[in-house]
Amino acid sequence: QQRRAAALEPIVLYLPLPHPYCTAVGKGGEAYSRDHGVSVRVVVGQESTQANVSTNIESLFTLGYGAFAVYPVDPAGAKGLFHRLHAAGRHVVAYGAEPERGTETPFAVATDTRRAATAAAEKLVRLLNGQGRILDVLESSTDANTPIRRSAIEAVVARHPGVSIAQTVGDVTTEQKAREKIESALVARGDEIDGVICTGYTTTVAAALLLAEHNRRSGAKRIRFVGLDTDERVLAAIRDGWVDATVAQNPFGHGYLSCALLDLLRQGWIPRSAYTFVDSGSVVVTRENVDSFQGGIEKATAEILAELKTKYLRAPAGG
Amino acid sequence: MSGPAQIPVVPAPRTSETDGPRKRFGQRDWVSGRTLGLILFAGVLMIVMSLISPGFLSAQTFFSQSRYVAFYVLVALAQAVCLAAGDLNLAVGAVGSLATVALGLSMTSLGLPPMAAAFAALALGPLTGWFQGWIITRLRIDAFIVTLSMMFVYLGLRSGVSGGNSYPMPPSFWWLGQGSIGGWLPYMALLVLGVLWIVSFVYRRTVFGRRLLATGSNPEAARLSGIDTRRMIVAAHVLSGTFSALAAVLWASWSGNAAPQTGDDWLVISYAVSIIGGTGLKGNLISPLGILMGAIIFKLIQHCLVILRINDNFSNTLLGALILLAIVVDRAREHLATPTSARETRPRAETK
Amino acid sequence: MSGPAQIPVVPAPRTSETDGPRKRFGQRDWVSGRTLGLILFAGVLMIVMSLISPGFLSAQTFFSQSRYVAFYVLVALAQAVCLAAGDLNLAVGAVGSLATVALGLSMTSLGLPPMAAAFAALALGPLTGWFQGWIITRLRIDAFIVTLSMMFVYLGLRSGVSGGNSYPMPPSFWWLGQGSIGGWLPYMALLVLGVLWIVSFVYRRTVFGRRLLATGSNPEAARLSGIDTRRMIVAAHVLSGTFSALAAVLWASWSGNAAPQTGDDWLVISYAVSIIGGTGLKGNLISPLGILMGAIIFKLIQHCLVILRINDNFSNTLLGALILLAIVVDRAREHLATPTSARETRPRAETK
Amino acid sequence: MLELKAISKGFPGVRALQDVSLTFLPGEIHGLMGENGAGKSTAIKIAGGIHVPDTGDVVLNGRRVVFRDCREALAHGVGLVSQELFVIPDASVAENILLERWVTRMPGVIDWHATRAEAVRQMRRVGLDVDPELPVRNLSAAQKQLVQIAKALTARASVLLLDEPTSCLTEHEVTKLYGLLRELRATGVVLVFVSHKLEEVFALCDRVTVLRDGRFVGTRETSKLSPAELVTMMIGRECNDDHLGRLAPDWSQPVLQADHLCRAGKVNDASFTLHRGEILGFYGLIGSGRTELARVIVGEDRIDAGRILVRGEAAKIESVRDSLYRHRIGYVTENRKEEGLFLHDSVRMNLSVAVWPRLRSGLLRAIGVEREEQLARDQIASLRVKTSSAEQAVGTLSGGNQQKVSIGKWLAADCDILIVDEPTVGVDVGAKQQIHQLIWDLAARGGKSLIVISSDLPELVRLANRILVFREQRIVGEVRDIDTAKKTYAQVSAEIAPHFA
Ligand SMILES: Nc1ncnc2c1ncn2[C@@H]1O[C@H](COP(=O)(O)OP(=O)(O)OP(=O)(O)O)[C@@H](O)[C@H]1O
Ligand SMILES: Nc1ncnc2c1ncn2[C@@H]1O[C@H](COP(=O)(O)OP(=O)(O)OP(=O)(O)O)[C@@H](O)[C@H]1O
Ligand SMILES: [Mg+2]
Ligand SMILES: [Mg+2]
Repeated sequence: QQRRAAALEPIVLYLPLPHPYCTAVGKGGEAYSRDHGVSVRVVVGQESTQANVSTNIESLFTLGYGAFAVYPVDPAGAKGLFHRLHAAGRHVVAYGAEPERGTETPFAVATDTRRAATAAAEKLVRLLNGQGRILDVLESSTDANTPIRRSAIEAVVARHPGVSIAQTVGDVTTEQKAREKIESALVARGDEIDGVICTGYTTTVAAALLLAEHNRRSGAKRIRFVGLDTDERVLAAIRDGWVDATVAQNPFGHGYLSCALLDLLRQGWIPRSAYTFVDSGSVVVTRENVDSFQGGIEKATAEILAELKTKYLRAPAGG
Repeated sequence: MSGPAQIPVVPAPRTSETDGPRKRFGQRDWVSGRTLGLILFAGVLMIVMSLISPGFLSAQTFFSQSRYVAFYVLVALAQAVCLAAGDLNLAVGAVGSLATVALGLSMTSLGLPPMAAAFAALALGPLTGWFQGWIITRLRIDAFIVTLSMMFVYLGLRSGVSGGNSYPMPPSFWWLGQGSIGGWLPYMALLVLGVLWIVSFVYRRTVFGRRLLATGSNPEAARLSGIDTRRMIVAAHVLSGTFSALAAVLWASWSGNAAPQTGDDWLVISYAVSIIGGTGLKGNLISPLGILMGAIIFKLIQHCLVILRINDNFSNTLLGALILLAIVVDRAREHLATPTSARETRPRAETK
Repeated sequence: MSGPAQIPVVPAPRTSETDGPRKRFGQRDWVSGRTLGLILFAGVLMIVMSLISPGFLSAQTFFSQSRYVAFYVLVALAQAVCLAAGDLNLAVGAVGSLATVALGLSMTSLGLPPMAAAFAALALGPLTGWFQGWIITRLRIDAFIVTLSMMFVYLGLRSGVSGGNSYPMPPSFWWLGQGSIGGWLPYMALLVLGVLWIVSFVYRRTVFGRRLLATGSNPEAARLSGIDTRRMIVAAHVLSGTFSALAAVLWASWSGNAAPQTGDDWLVISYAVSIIGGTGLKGNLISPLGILMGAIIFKLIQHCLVILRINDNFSNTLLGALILLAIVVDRAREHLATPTSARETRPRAETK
Repeated sequence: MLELKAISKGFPGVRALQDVSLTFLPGEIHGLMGENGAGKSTAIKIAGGIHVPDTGDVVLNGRRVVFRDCREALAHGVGLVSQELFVIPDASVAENILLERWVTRMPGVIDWHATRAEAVRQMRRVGLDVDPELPVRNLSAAQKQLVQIAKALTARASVLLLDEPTSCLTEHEVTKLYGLLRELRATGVVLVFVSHKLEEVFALCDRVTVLRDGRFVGTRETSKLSPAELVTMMIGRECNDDHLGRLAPDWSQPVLQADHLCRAGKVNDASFTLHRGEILGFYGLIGSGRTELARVIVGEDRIDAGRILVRGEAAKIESVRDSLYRHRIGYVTENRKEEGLFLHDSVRMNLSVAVWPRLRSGLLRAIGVEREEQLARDQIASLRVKTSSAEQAVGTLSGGNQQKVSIGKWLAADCDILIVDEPTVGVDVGAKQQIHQLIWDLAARGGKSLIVISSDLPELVRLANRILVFREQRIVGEVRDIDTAKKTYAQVSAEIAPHFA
């Protein structure tokens, strides 16, 4: 019994697969455990499918872990898993994406998908001065966030009569596939396309590299671009001015905040409401703030952290 | 020459050679030498793990893990029935995801009651199987190409129809995947054990099952023995589709929603499990108990990976290594059990 | 009984059969009937597309698309060489991603000059191939299991080593993948054409190539003729690994960075392309020109899916349907070209 | 000089060879005889490096050699023509013959024209006349066998081991082969010749060694040996070549009628009638279309024109399934390895496959295990199949015993009409007698009707009431009321000869 108790860390931070985004989240978790002396076990899965997430969490669950921060790969698919954890009196917090309504978790620490997509679209429209045609590059066709992003972008375009969507490509999960589809689209109707918007990590990387190659070509019409996430290669391209902007999420915060919440929960703090969405914030990164935006995000994280006990949780009955 | 003189006295080693055919068309020996090796391997793994983590040997663990095993068994069967008929099916996962979408759609959009929707989804499996089988046998196109293309077709359909959204399952439907007897024996596990028993009966004792195996063993000879091999191929794919759909329905009820991405990782599972379980890739060989053991081992390995605190990024490496190990151990056992003289003959068999 | 009567008059159907050997073991006709069908199919596609989108027939298009074709050819070859030796390799993609990581690592971490790093990465391919081949032939374990497990092993390594991060390639290394002659003929395309020519020479004219094919056709007979079939299997996997690694290096230089998830979708590509290209799954048959056509068709299909603005979610459905169509058209052509009498004998032959 | 010294070799359940010592001298043709399963092939395979003996040595020209595989054997100049047909089905005839002996221009690069020319030369030697570019897959068994022989000859081996090379050849090719072997003998090559045909051994061999149940029985000069003695050595008792007796077919009952059957390129306007209790022989040269006609009748190949009548009424037979379950017509294929047997599966399964439906019982309609095993045991006993148990994989049986199993399958199915294609290829004298007896009994006692396809005229003369003569996919003649009592073999062959003039 002792051995077991000793063996288990109080908090598990589960990352779906080895991936820059997940690595950043993991850093957040480690940072929290450093700052507050609460050991956090960071577990990395094999692939980003709900099945794989469930398998591994189940295993951890049977080992007796008490608090989980989980990325709901399939926002709706997490339901069964979370129900199971919750029913067994374990604490669970979702990060990275908002699970479907009715999922049994008090908190979801994530970027507001719709808001981020809207911000990105707005930015692109501004880059195009309200005039032009857009190539909308969506990611996985089995991710529940994809339809949200799509509708957000279409909503923005609808608000600007000068802007229209030349084409939507999607159903891509690998960088290669993304590159191929975008390249085909550009080759087929490059002259028609004035801007590209990507709302996924891999698509953003592919598009950034491709457009850098394209815009670098002398005499080529400059194609505007707004992406998502802050991969080094994308930032580099922005720094060099080959592509325009990307929307930075707060992966570090996702890890740090969800661990913080779990820590409080296991200390007996009570959620103020059955479910709260914690917007970890997102910043539009351009050439101007490419080297300074990180500070902004960390500030946001700090602010949220400060108001955890006042805004989201109530002190335990006893303490 | 008198009768008895004909049949030489038979020393021990024979068993090792003869359980070749026994495994295929045998009926008595539930546990062939091959499967024994797997059982041993699984046993060792279990012991090791119960030593590492005290909580391992608990009803808790059994409940959660047995459902995965049951699930893997179904997925593996979907592949194994095709392999046993000398064919293969790359669309096991795709069919699963299609069935999942169908389930969700018929429940939410069409508003069918859970059970009706479940049967609708189940019906989709055999249908796809029949279609594949039909193309393979009538147009005489290699199963590999057909199932590969159909995989794409199904994947496209599921994405197109669902648009990426997954469908929540009403709690009234959860019992199937989440319910259990006495909190430790999941209905799922029971159901799958039943399925396994039926499968083993069909392949061992019924004309239909035997014909499936004969077709896998030598289609030419089968046809010239009056077996309608085409129909057998179609049948194999129908069965395969059914198992995929069943797995999909169970998973949906279990995870509480029908996610279109269901099935994306089934293909690998289906092969890994059925091969660890000793299903021959060359056809004519299927061992339900083997598949069960294969599923258990596969699950144990994964569970193991979580328990052991190695750098998770390398976990796949260990998974691969352990699968290979399982096979090597198995072969080694066979190898040692076989006298030198018989060894030379093995490659002959392989090259057939 | 008199001599001449003894020898049967070779019946007419034979002739249709004879383009069989030309395709496989023949030396003369570089364009077999089979490939003609593919060329026609590709031609039709091209015409259709140039009508749909005026910009299609441009140096622009050629430059961008030919690089993908070249890339597909390499990936397909990695599979085809194994298939032709009667084997298979499920780790083509995994080897690719491992090579990519190795490339990135040796450039950034070890700080090797680009070309040195490239060769280091290239060396990894044959190494993995040799290792797989060794396990398959020495431990006599089915290639399927071995390559499946090794796939996991490699994937784990690449994630473990890279942690999922990708390595930027210095611009000094871009020329290989991005450079071109006159802005329309990529070096990559040239390189791959060279490779194809060599491959076809090896398989048509050299003892080594013939041994590989003989091994694929009937390993037993090959061994009895004094061919070291084990070494041939190993050789096939070494070649396969080399092609994977080469594809990986080119892709890295082309996309300007070495991303670990490179290769995740190669397996399907490798099979789809080499099969469309008419590489037999049962071994003993490889057609470089066919593979080239297969790659072109595969690329054309995808390109036209993007051009015709069909709902992207359904694109896979169309991809699958078109692949199947390509094969059906091909078979149909063969079928029509063959007199009825020969048809019956085909299934006889197939089941060998 | 090649010596096998005190060789023992065991397979799971079988002692294939026990302490066998053989000496093969250069410049002689050495016959190796014995019943099916006696160990001939095993002995040959050990000498050829395919099997490694459990104990004992192989001594070549006085030096002890150990062949780990047949490549090493080849390297030592030991060539082998195996009993099974081992060819590269997709390779051209030319390439099959010169596999591993390609004519190369520069090292490693093949000169195809030279290779082709060389192949054609070899083909002439063995009298194989087909397009050298043809894939071997499309050749008939006999043609494949000739390819194997030609290939062995190109090796210019100092030891040449031939395992039943003549089993599927007809007289013409056989005589041609004799010539070749005699040439080689003159050049001092060690020649070992396995055969089940006594006349061949006496015509060709200088000395003959007999094996029985894996043991050495003796070596004799053929000149000082009578066929009867040889047979006695082989089966341990003398085998009286008794007449099977007289069949009494019911000529008023036609059970199977072919009415102007046509199949493009395979069968040309074939018409015949098979009566109840009759044995009808199909004789012809290789590739004369007998098998194809049989395949058309049982529905394996489609009919282009003409019709088939079974028991008087027109029958629509579209597959072997129809012919077996609807019309009770069985077909024993000539090609047991590829079309007859499930090589990896048990003898039991192979014997029962055609009768599974009849073995069902109980409300689950399950196959009765006991009944199945009983059936297997009965067939094994009545056919005297030499197997360690009903569960042994058929692929590991000796050639002749495999043949017995493939016939047994159809005996078990007891059909009214049975078509038997080359029933005694590679079957030993004793077994041949048994099989003849079985076939004859089916007709005489069981009142079944049989068609026997064979390239072995004595066999047909022995069995058949009538013989149809085939040539180039047509029925060119018929020999009536054969009765071994009245018509001798000589008379029959005299009647047939003109059809091939
Ligand atoms: N690979 C094998 N595995 C198991 N048993 C074998 C194998 N090969 C041969 N045997 C057994 O060894 C014995 C001798 O076989 P062998 O093939 O030498 O007989 P044979 O004299 O060639 O007979 P035949 O005239 O029918 O060819 C037989 O009982 C056979 O079943
Ligand atoms: N699989 C095949 N593909 C193409 N042609 C074939 C095939 N099998 C046989 N043939 C050819 O068809 C013709 C008839 O062959 P078949 O075997 O029916 O002759 P047969 O009279 O039975 O001679 P055999 O003595 O070999 O049985 C021959 O020319 C043969 O070479
Ligand atoms: Mg033999
Ligand atoms: Mg024949």
